[in-house]
Order: sequence, then C-alpha cells, then structure tokens
Amino acid sequence: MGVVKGDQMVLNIGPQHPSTHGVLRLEVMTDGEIVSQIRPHLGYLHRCFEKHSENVTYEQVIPFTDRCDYLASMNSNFGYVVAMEELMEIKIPERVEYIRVIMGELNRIASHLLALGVYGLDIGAFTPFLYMLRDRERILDIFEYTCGARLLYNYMWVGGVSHDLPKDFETICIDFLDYFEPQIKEYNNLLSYNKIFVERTADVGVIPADVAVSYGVTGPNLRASGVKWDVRKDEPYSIYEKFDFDVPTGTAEFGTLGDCYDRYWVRMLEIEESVKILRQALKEVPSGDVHQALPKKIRPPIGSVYRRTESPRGDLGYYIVSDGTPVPSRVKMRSPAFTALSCLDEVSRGWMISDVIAILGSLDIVLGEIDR
Amino acid sequence: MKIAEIKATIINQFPDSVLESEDLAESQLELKADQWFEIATFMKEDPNLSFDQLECITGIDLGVEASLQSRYNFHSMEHRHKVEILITHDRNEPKVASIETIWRIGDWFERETYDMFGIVYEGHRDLRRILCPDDWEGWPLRKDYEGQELYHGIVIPKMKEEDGWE
Amino acid sequence: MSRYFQNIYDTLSTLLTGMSITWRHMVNIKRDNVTLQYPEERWPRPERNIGFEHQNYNVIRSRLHVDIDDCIGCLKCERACPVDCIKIDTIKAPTRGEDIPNVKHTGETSNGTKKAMVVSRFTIDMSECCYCNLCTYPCPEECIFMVGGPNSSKHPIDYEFSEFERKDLIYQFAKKLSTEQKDGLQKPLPEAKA
Amino acid sequence: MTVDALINWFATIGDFPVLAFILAVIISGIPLFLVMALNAMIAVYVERKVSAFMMDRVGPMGQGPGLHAGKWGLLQTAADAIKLLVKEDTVPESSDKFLFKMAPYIIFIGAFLGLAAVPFSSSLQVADFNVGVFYIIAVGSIGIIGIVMAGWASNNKWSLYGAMRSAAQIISYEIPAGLSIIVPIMMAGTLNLQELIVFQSGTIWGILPNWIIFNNPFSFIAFFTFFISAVAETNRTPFDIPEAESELVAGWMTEYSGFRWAVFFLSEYANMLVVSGLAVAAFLGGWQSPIPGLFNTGLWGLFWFMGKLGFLIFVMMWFRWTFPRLRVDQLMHVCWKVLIPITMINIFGVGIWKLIFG
Repeated sequence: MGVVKGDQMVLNIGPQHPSTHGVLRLEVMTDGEIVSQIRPHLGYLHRCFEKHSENVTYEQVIPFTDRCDYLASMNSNFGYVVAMEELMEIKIPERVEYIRVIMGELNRIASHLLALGVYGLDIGAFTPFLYMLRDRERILDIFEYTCGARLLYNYMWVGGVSHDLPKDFETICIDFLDYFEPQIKEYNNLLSYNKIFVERTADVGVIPADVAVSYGVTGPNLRASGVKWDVRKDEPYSIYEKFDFDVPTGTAEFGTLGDCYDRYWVRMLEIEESVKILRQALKEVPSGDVHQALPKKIRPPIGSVYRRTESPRGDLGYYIVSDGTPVPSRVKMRSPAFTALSCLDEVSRGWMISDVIAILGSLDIVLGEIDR
Repeated sequence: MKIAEIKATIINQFPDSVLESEDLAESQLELKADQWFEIATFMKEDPNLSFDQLECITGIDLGVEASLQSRYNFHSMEHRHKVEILITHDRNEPKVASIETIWRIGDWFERETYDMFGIVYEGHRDLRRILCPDDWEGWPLRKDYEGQELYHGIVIPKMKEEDGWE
Repeated sequence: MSRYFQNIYDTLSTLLTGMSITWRHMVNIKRDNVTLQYPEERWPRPERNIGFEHQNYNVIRSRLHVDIDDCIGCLKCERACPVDCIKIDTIKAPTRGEDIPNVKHTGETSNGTKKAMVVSRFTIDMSECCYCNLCTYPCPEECIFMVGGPNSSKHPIDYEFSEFERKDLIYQFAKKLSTEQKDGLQKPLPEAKA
Repeated sequence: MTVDALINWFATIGDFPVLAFILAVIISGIPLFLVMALNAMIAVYVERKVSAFMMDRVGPMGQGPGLHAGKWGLLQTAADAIKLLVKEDTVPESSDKFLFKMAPYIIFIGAFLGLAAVPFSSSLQVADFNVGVFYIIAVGSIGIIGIVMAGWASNNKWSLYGAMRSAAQIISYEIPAGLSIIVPIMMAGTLNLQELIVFQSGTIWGILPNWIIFNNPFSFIAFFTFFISAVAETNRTPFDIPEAESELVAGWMTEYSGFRWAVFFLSEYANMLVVSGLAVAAFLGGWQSPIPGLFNTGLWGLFWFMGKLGFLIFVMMWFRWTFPRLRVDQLMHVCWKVLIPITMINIFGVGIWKLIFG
C-alpha cells in the first residue's frame, strides 16, 4: 500500500540547540519523524574574517585565523603560514618544520578527541565525552606550557614560531603518548564496539564517493567514503614526506561504505596515525634558532597563492592575494566544514530526526569556520 | 597531465574564449565569461582532464574602480592535477553562468561569492545571501563598500564610545 | 535465524564490557579524579603530574600590565595590536632625560634610555584584548607584558581579574594629568626652539 | 495491612465508618509521601555522585567560601529543592493552561498509587491487595496519560515529539513487562505480593535462597526481560528517547520549570521505586534474607528489601551513564521482535518446568 503522505511540518532545529555544534539553524521539513528536506541557515557566527584581514597587516591576521577553526587553531595557523611562505619564498630552518608538524599533529588528536566525544554525546553516551575531554586537557597543558595559550595560540608566525620549545618538552610529549595509547583501546571498548552505538550509526547517512567529491567534501568524511585523498600525502607541504604513516580509509566494518560509523572509525584510526607521526617526529627534533627566518617587515611581492593543508576537518585552503603593501589585499579561507555541511541536505533525506543529529555529528562541523 | 598540456587542450577546444594576459601565474588560465558553462562541462567530462573536484571559488575586487574577478580552482582526483580559471566581470553588472549543476558544491560557493561581491551567477537554483542576513544592503567585500548606518533600527557603532575609553 | 541470536549475544557482550569500564572508573575514583576544587586548589596543580611550575613557562597569557616608568611612548605596541585595544597619547617633553616632578615623569627608564616623550595617557581595554601577545614582542623596554609565568618576578600571575562592569576592564596605566599640567608641558617648548 | 488494621482499630473506638476510612487513608498516605520524597532526595544525590565517579570527577563537593553544597555536597539536593520551589513556574501563554497545570499531578498520582502496594516488609505495606501485582501493572499506565497531556498542552513541537514517542514506548513495553511478571505468578500461584514473597522462603540445595530468580533458567531470563522493560517504562537510558537531550531538547518536559518540573522529577524517581520494588518482590525474594534462615525477623526484612531496591536503582543509574540511546524504531524492534518472543518462550518453558518438577 502506498506511503501515507501526512502533512509537512517545518521543525526548526534552531540556532540555539544542544547538538548543532555551534550556531546553526536547520529548517527541517518533516513528515512525522521522516525528514523530507533540510535548509541550513548560516551566518549567525559571521565575524567578517575576510574583511578584517584586508585591514590588518600580515602577521596580525594570524590571531584571526585561530578564531576560525577554534578547535584546531594550530592547523589553521599552519595553513595560513605555509601559504604565506610559499608566496614569499621563505626558507625555514629544519627545527621550525619539526615543531610545526608536532604541534599540528597534537592539535589534530585534540580536535578528533573532541569530535568523537561530542559524537558520542549526540548518540546519547555521556561518559566517553568526559574521558576524551580529560585526555584532550593533557594536550592543552602541553600547548600552554609551550606558547602560553590553551585554545587560540597565535604560535606559528610567517617564517617561524613565536617561542622555542620549553626545556623538557620531548619527555613530556612522550609521557603523554605512552599514557594516551591504552586510552584509545578503552574508548573503543566503551563506545566504538558498543552494539547500540553501532546500531545507531551503521548504514545511516551514507555518502557515496562520487557525491562526496561533487560536494567538495574532504578530509575524514571523504576518506570514509573510500576515496584515498590526504593533502599531507598527495600535495605534501612542510616535511610530511619524511614520516611514514598510512591514510586510513573507510572499511565498511559494520555497514555500507561511507556511513556515519565509517566517518567515526576513520577519525579513530587517524588518531593512531597521528600518534605514529608524533613518535617519529619527537625522536629527531634538530636544534636551531626558531627566530632566524622571521622577516623583519612582511611585504610579499605582488601576486596570489592558493595553498591547501590537511586540517582535522579536511582541506583547509588559503587564497592570499597581495598587492605589495604590508596589508593583504584579499585572504579567502576555503573551509572544509562549509563543504561538509553542504551535503547534509541530500544525505539526510528519508532519515529520521535522531539520524539527522547523528549525521550532523559525524560530519564534525565547526560553525566558527563555516561562517568565518 | 602537466599544466601546459591542460591549458593546451582547453585552448584548442575553445580557441576564441581564452584571453592572453601577461601577469598570470603558471597554473592560471583567463577565460571570457560567455562560453563558461560549456567549458566547465568539457573540463568535467573529458576523460584526460576529468576535473571532478571544485576546490574553491574566490571572488576578488581588483581595485576601487577596477573590475571584479572570480577565480575557480579545480582539481582532478584521478590524475591529481590542478588548474585555476580566472573570469573577469565589469563592475556595475557582473554576470557569469553558474556551474552548480556540474559540481554540487558550486551552489554554496557561488552563493557566498554573490553575498560578498554581488557577482550574479545565472541559472543558479536559489541565489540568496548565505552569510549575511537576507536583507543586508551592499556587497561587504567590495573595496568601495561602506557599512549601512542602521539595520532594522539597530545602530551599527563605528567607533567605540565606552565612557572609560576617552 | 542465527543472525538474530548473534545480534543478541553481541548486544549483551558489548554492553557488559561497557559497564565493566564504567565500574572500574567508579571504583578507583581516588586515583583517577580529575576535578580541581577551585578556591582551595588552584592552577597549576603541583602535586599531580600534569601542571607545570609557573616559573619555567616560556610565555603566559593573562592580564596585560605596563611599567609606565619604563615606557618611552614609541607606540609600537599600539600599532602591533590587531584589535586596536591600546590607546597611547604622548606629549613632547621639554628636555630629554630630566625628571619632571610635578607630573611625576621620570627621565630615564630602568635600562638607561633617556625618555623624550611624556606619556599622558596609556589605556588598555582588556575586554577587547584577544590575548594574542603580539604587543609584548616589539616593545624595546619590555615594559608591556602579561603578568605571571616568566615575568612572575615583576608581577605574580593573575587570571582572576573579572569585573562586574565592562568599563572597569579598561586599565589606565599613565598617571592622570590635569589640564594645566598638560599646558605646563606645552608652554616651554616654543621658548626652547626660539 | 496498615489501612485495614487502622480501620479495625477505629471500629473498636466507635462506629464512625466513613470518617474512620478517610482518617485511615490519610494517616497511611502521609508516610508513603514521605518515603517518596525521601527516595527522591537520596536518589538525586546518589545519581549525581554515581555519574560523577563513573566519569572521573567527584560531583558536588562543598567548596569555596559562604553558602555552598555541604561537606561532600550533601546539601546539594536541598539546594535543588529550594531552587525548584523558588524558581518561577512559567506557563506558556499559548499553551492549553488547564491541561498544562494538570499533567504533572496525573503523573504523580500514577506513581503514588503504585507505591501503595509495594511490600516494604512483612508488616510495612499500605494496602495488601490480593491482586497486588495486577494492581501495580494497571496503575503504572496512568502516567502515560499525564505525559501525553503534558506534551500536547505545552504547544511546542519538541514536546509533541517527546509525548508521541513516550506514548508509543510505554504502551508497547507494558506487554513484555506484563508477560514476564506472569512467570513468578505461575510459579507461586498467587497475585498477592506477600504470599509471593512467602513462597520464596526456604532454600534450594541448602545454600541458594529459594528466590524465583534462582528457581529455574526460564525465570532467570524472565527477571532480566522484566528489568529491561521496567527501565523502558520509566523512560531511562538506553530507552530515554522521549526526553533525549541531544534531539528533543527535553522532550515533553521542555516547557516546564520550577515546581511543576520538580513534580515530574519526583514521579520519575517514584516510578523507578515502584518498578524495582515489584521486581524485588517478584523475583528477588522481597524481604527474605539472602542467607537462608538468618536475620529473618522483624526489622531485618525492611533492611533487605531496601538493600535490594537500592541495588536495582543503582543498576538503572549505571545503565544511564554507560549506554548510548536507541532510535525510536529500534526501540520498537527490541520490544516487539526480541523481548516479547523471549517472554512467550519463558512462559511456555516455566509451564513445562512446573509440569515436570511440580
């Protein structure tokens, strides 16, 4: 017998809602519990990052890049700084490269920990969130010990880093990694293999590979759909080609390829990869002066550059146009969460409301980066 | 495929729509706006080009009186090669064909560039502002933009006049 | 049919492992406790293995402080601030390097540079400051710094400076100059030139 | 017995039967309300502490100067109660005011009535019906009317979703609860809770107490199916879909605040008390002591009953802080395709078992 078409009801999963990961309004056309269309409304957190960066000098843009993706500020700085150095052709000492990779990977672990913890919260499991935040605090302590700040660092400058590593930084990091590895097993037992969690996420919100590429989805969300694309491996920047780590892709363990569980599982595997990179990087940090390549006056040649780096959420691209003055003429940030959110409408059609929350959580979006 | 070959294939496929200008970087290619939709479909469908990922659309205002420009970055997952297409529009009524039917992400990128620069993408299914409120006047990222005084009766403060500040 | 029982078995086994983990955490709470009883225990936590001594920090992000006697009024920090939350007004001092008692202006800074400017207003709006620390690097006299950490010799750490009103967060570091004191500074200038 | 005992005692003084009845009901009703309030106070505090310890934190601790939450946060519940009493009790302007105000009290009545039949100890029971089990199950479903009323009256989409979901959930979980409670009734042959507990005295093979749960494998499974559907009936995780924080904000309780919300909270804990009371009485030997023969007299019964009750409520809290939440259709799947077939097989199994072993 045909599907009984009830009358459409518009439900506002509004700007102020416990699980929209920021200020996002989803106008959901529902028929009973089944979703027929979603119109996201953005712009609640629009702080005119691109207009600001046209009125401040190049080094003053860095605190603004922190505030775009506030969960992975090191990687946001990293992206901007790599693009600037490519524009100005600055050669950076080896030690700075190693420090940047270490900070980037630590920040990737911290960002993934929060993403997975909050995803457990969206599905209803309260405790893993607390465990993951407790371990994330350890990483924030390391950041505070190095650059004083815990969330928004302004640590990576164009041509170097603001402060050298504190005295016993390597031992503190290795202690953290030794403490952290068994914790991953505990998360898996508590949440990843939990049958209710698997039941709620497997086969839900499947993004096929071609739809993902057409929607410009990148990062863990794209790798979960089976496309093996990681900027650190395919367009290597900084010294990532020195480290051997593999790029985990979706394995369709509990459902079809590209479902919510795969996105969750790829992030969990990526944490282990980051730990592998950190162990290799921490062993061979060369000595040197971190302020050596810092330009006195940043005045790039006229021209433009578009450079992508691998932030925890995907391809974080910076398009910088300079007109020779110390103030940038245009800085465009290509935000990975922006593209991830764009496919929410097509992916969550026909699912129920609790699945929309699950799909939104698995895409791991940050509204600061979407609205810039 | 090397960047030169990509440009060559596009040029001999659409000879009259390519503009030669000297200050372009090596991976950039400037095109006229008229045949843009056909070129885009060709770039997506052609087997040895197959640009299936639209990385980013950037709107740029070249100067207070100069023209606007929208720059498209394409990337091919298969061949792992990239190209950047530049299209210039004149200032008072910037128009170009929309490519959101080819790459689904074009929908939001074009809406954002429209929101910030006012570049109209014809054929777009619902071209609205995406970041600013729908009834915001002016195009914020244009060089000659000054913010409006009142928005729904709310005064937008220019300078900070905290009492302790003076 | 077997999948049905396999499902039930999976559910039971995974749920029980989950419960065993929370039970283990509940039982040894004494060892794993993470919370910091705020007013009694403060940051950094000396007795637990994380939380480092404040002296050997590289840099710290807390309240901005200015030693106004060392400030030569070069406006470098005002230019370096991305959010323009520092405002400095300076007046040309009639003679370089001499103290001017009535406006309590010291001629020389602690590390010996002679001051040519009298700083009549030095205001930092801490409610706007984005704690990026960009202002402390260009300062030639290192007189603007964030309290605590490496500077705890000059000023102990203070991250509890919240106020009830926003305008109390606007710190005035320069000494209040009344109008006639300002004119007093102006007047001798023309004679000096003549 | 207490209500009947009071009535007989009043009859000896003088014959004012109507007044005697009313007085007896009121006199035995007040301690019941105290038990409910006390249980809510303790359960709120224990839930905060249990959830804290499971998450590596310590929960409410009295810290800092001035007014704070007592030595180990003991005054926290008092603080909650005062806050809820003092807090403004908003009634949404466009809501159905009468139903909105009535809903909490109907849910409260549902829970309160059920408490009357719970056998706290051999003598401490407000009303000893000879149909005790049937009475508790029947009264348990009054609460659902209150929930749907609250959901509809708040005139808010989230509450409507929450109410619809909880209506479907509670009604469909009453069937496995009812079916799995039939097993002890079949074995003991009585609906009266006191007789059910008396039936469970004595030992099996000398060491195990003769509780129904250890009696045979089918009744062992019946306890778990009853406990799971009891958890579902009180809207607790992993079945807390009606008030799913991450989806429905707070389900049917979204528009309530202040004292009315406190009444919801009170009746949720009372429901937990009633349901685990029934589980203890039917399966875990009520006020029988686990060591057969010893500590069986007088006040010990109350101690054992309260101990088992406390353990079951702790397990419900343990569930809450470990499991994620099921989706509505998965919830229905578990109820109709998993629990109900198992309870059917149980009943069949116990029948065969009684036939063979008598």
